[in-house]
Amino acid sequence: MSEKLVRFRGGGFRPEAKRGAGLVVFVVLLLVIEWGTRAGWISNLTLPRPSDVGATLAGLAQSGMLWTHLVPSLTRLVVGAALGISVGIGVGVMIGLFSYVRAGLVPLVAAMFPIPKIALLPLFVIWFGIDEGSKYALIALGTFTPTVVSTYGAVDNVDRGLIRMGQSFNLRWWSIVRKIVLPGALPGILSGLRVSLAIGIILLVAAEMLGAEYGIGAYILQAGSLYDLERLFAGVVVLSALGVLISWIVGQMEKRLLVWRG
Amino acid sequence: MSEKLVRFRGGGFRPEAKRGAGLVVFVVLLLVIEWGTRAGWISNLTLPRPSDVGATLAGLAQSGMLWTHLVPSLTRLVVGAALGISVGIGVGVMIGLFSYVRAGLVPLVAAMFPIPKIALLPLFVIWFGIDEGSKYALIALGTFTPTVVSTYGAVDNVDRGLIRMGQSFNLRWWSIVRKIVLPGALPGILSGLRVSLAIGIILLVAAEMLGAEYGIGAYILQAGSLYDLERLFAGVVVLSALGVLISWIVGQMEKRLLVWRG
Amino acid sequence: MDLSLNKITHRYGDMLVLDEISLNIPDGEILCVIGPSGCGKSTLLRMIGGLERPDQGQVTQVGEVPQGCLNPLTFVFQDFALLPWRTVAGNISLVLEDHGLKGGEIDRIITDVLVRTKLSDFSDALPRQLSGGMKQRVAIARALAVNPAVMLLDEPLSALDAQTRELLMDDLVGLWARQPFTGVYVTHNLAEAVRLGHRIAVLSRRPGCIREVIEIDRPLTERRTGDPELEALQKRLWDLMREEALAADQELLNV
Amino acid sequence: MDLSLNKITHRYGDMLVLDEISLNIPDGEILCVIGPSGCGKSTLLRMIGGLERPDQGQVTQVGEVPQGCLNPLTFVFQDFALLPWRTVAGNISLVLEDHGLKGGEIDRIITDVLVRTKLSDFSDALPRQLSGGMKQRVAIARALAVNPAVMLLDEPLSALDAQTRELLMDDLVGLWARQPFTGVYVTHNLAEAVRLGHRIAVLSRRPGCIREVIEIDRPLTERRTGDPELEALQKRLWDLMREEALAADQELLNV
Amino acid sequence: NEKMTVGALRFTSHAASFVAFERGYFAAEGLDVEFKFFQAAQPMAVAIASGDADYAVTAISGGLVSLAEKGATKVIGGALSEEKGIDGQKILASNAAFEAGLTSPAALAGKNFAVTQVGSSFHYMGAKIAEAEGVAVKYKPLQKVGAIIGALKSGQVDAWSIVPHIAKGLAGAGAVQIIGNVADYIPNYQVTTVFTSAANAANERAKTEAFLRAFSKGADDFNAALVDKTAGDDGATEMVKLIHKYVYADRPYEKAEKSIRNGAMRINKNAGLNMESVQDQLGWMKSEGLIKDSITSDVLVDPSYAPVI
Ligand SMILES: Nc1ncnc2c1ncn2[C@@H]1O[C@H](COP(=O)(O)OP(=O)(O)OP(=O)(O)O)[C@@H](O)[C@H]1O
Ligand SMILES: Nc1ncnc2c1ncn2[C@@H]1O[C@H](COP(=O)(O)OP(=O)(O)OP(=O)(O)O)[C@@H](O)[C@H]1O
Ligand SMILES: [Mg+2]
Ligand SMILES: [Mg+2]
Repeated sequence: MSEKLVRFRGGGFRPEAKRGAGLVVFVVLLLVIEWGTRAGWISNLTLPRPSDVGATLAGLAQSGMLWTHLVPSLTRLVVGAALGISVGIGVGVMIGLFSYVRAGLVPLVAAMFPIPKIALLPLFVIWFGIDEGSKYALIALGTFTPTVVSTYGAVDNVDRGLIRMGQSFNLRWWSIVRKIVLPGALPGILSGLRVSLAIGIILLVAAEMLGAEYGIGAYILQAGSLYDLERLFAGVVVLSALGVLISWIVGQMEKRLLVWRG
Repeated sequence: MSEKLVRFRGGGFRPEAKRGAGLVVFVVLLLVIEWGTRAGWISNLTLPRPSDVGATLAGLAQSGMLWTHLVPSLTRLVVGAALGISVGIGVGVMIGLFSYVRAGLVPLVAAMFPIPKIALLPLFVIWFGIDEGSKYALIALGTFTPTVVSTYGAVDNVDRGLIRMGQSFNLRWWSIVRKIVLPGALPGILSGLRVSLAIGIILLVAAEMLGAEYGIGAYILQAGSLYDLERLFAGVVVLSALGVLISWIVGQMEKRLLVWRG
Repeated sequence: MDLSLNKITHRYGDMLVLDEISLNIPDGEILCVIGPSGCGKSTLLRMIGGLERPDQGQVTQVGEVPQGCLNPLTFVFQDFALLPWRTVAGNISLVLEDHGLKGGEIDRIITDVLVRTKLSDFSDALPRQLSGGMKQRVAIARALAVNPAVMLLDEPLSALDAQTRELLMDDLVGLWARQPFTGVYVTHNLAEAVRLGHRIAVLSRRPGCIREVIEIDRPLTERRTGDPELEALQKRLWDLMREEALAADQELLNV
Repeated sequence: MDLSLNKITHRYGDMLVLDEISLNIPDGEILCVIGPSGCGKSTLLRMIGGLERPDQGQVTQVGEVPQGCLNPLTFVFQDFALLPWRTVAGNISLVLEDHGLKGGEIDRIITDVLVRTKLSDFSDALPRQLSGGMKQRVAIARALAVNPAVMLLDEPLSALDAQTRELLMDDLVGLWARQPFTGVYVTHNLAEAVRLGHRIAVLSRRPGCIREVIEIDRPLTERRTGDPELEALQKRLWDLMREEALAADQELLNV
Repeated sequence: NEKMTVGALRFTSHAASFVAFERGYFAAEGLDVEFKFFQAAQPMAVAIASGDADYAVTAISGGLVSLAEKGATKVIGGALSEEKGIDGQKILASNAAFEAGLTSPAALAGKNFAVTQVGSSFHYMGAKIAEAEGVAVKYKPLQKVGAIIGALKSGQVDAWSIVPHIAKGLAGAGAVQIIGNVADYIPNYQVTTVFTSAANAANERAKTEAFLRAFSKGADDFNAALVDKTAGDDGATEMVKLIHKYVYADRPYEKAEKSIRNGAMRINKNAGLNMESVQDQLGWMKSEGLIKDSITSDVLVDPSYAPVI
């Protein structure tokens, strides 16, 4: 009688990001560009030599100019984002809880979403002054809208079953909000934070278009207008690193605050 | 014996956006601003008179300048976004399917996310010329990254149970991708589209910073540099309307393509 | 405290869901409610507990709420409804915090109900670490903590696997035997109904109305699986409902 | 075609899940596999069907695959695994499309299995319009469409409510009676096991190994709820498993 | 002492303020001046309107006029002027365009002319040159001077006009070609003006006059040292050193010196304002639809402070 092993046909469709592989790709990419720019088949107008970018970065760090640029940018990001995010969470929660707030504000926020914040820069200067005020405001506005949207989405996604449970035990309205709605919305709020902060970083450049002498954004803009590709890329690398760092910090917060998700 | 009706304690926590209420808020807001600017307690340096903005818009439409500005912008948006989104979906699906692609590209995309696209504008001008090329490229890049992220997220979220089912019926690999993975990822891809297109609109202004005579973004920038608030707001209203329109179109696509969700 | 339902009628939009339901729920007894899918059992239970308002008719509490009762009408839900971010003890403490009890009093109650539901060892576990059966035990402990006059159970066992269901049925019987509680127990499962119900109300298909209320005389603690009398009753119930269950199953939803 | 399992052993990481399981599944019979939660029943079934590779041991098909069989080892899943974007007919057609059948042939098969599962009226319905019981009927129709040599059913009824479960058990018995199929039926539910199994394999707690294989002589079609012999068997099985079920239930997950 | 903020670009053309500050003319008037530096002219106008700066010197742009129309700013005097015989702003062509035949402004037809923004002084110059030559050119707004230089170097745009120190620096490095002088097309062009907020102009007469006096003294010193060269070599060198503190500060003195000397254009005596040129610029903006037709020079200028030339 014929005997045959059962053929394996499962597995696959579960790609996993191998640790370190990303690094290898980065390094290879850099090496290729380095080679290309040295050998000449990548013109130095097209891309800067990675080693030169590295040298520029090192020079920036050594001369202390990195801090001179980084500190104002970070301050703007922190103040602006803190403002935008805290107000955004507040408004988002209100939209998630109250019909009238939702009815009034959701269309407003939806209409604000596709407004390019750079366009409003001149207006912001008049409103908040050319100094830090307008920069904070720009970053605050830029982080506000996505925070609102993600927050009220998160509140909407809180399991209504848990809320009904709270009501069935006669919990007070405020207890339900504090003990059920807010913790339940936290994961969604945190993952919205990631996006909001990334947008905050992107807006640094826009914020520093007007009247900023120092700041990573100003540094990049200056390099860009001078077509100084080494400095341009050095600045971009700093922002990119900042983005990765912030994403990591949010990841850590998630780990701490959301242990219960396992 | 005491008798007492059972007290109602349910309900609530389900705010619903009342149709039309948003409109009311808009109208009230506009009326208040109109009043303020007329009465003078809002300086004309702070906000334009809504009726003037309306008149500017009407003038734009009548003189045909609206089209002169809208057509190049729409072309840039359509070409750039089509490019960025189609490549983004392709790359996103690949990342969702193949370990090596994922390992290599995910960190790259993550590093690209917080790079402000305006910063790269000078570079793009060198690479793609000062004309339409650089504008397409900017919008393409700007829509590419969020599309990739949302697409591979959507592919990751396809119910693995359905894939195992396909394997258990000996479906071919390509059948599984085509008939299970792609339709399953479609809702996530479409909702990513919303965000990508909103970003595309926002980037119009950045794209039209360099060397664009016509375009809504150029119009807004010009208005900003002339400190002509009526025109600035008229332009912003056009972009905002464009955003709402695109969001509606995506909504219609969802309705059509995702009937099965009910 | 007894509960009395008087001609409860309800519609969702145009759809009549409950049609003039009158019922009496005497103190200390468990009333099981069975009926085909979508006949409005859960809706009815939510109305009894005040989570929904009937279009017509009312639910009345007859008699005094017993002393020390923090929440007269207390639900146990099918999906447990535990807060995933609170430990077992935290989930129980949640429902005690709003009653102005002293900290020591709260701890005492928690310890007591954990002992009664044999959960003492799990007081610091998070819901995600627990099997379904354990989660429902926690939900029952939480319900007991407020010392309810009436427990309202909506298919409390149907999210569990068959074996765990058996185990929990024994636990429920045990809890009732130690300290009889009034209960309304909604279920699809006829075996559960004949095992736990002093009376069984059979609802018809939508619009749900009462077809029959059956009394079972045998005390809860003396009922066993395989008991021929209960088996016969279960078979009778099944024969009563089979056609309707089939029809309910074959209905197209949201067409 | 028979299946033969030879010393199947498997670990996930450090955790031994299956320990030297040997079993024989003869043609035309249904083997029920029962055991406490987490003992590796689903893992074992996936290995039989080739969806997972055991660390040691092998699964062998003995004998020829019958004529006209498109997919010898065919699963029916607990969660139905229907594509929500395809109609009932589309879901069945899915598994026929890769076999180079002609269009007419595909339609013929679909019509046939829909008739056999009494689903003809629902051929254009989308899964979201169907109740759970109907969905599982569609999944069974889909499995029948490929004319399997062995059906592998992983708790096919446990996502359904008790009444629907009864109805579907009858349907399964009816299908088997019309055209006997070989089956491996994993379940938690002892009532299902004694109703549908020609033989019942009882697994121990993790690491799963075979504690006992019980044969039931009474033909499927003659088994009834309330049959004292089956009730006794069910009770015996429960006594055998009760302790382990309790222990499995109380285990803390991912600690 | 009265505190005030003066907006400035790090250009030689802003030297009058730097001189007045360094040589203590502001202090002598009882003014405690603090500089605020900008990257472009346009934000300065907005900063005056928002009260972030009190006085500034910049070209007449559409933005400035618009703000004046909203009652936020006023021009109170003139600064940089084109003057026949003194090296003024240059017309540039990119190397690529030059090789392709753009050797004089007459060949500008159909070329890309770089401007920072629509309505800027660059746009005005380009329009005037094109008008005089009877050709049509395309304007490419590139937002910033730096961006224009890059685009010109890489041949993305064909032509531009700019103050002499930048033009000569670029041409000297072989990056661009000089193909003409702006002064030949727009004689007596009032390039930059002194302006302040409308509130300052109306209510702070004493302070504003004090500022203008100090500013004019600085301008006189500057003209004497670098334009008319009546202060001798030492005076010129000293002036260059003073300016180098603010302009090209990141370059070594030797390199900066040439640029600073090259950039010397006359700053009007006593902040005199060439009304004719101002009228012409306003007229052009109206014809381009950049500003409202109703705007007259009274809206823009407060003529009570400085002599009208
Ligand atoms: N909030 C609601 N809005 C509209 N229809 C509802 C709502 N809740 C329930 N229904 C509908 O009312 C009917 C009765 O629902 P209910 O959940 O009470 O039935 P049930 O007997 O508990 O069903 P099951 O046995 O499936 O739990 C169903 O047809 C359901 O679709
Ligand atoms: N892919 C996997 N990776 C790691 N551990 C797994 C995996 N799949 C299952 N397990 C673990 O292996 C054990 C057996 O799982 P399996 O699903 O086979 O049990 P089961 O008997 O089907 O349980 P249940 O009765 O709950 O369905 C469980 O402890 C489970 O947590
Ligand atoms: Mg229900
Ligand atoms: Mg299983």
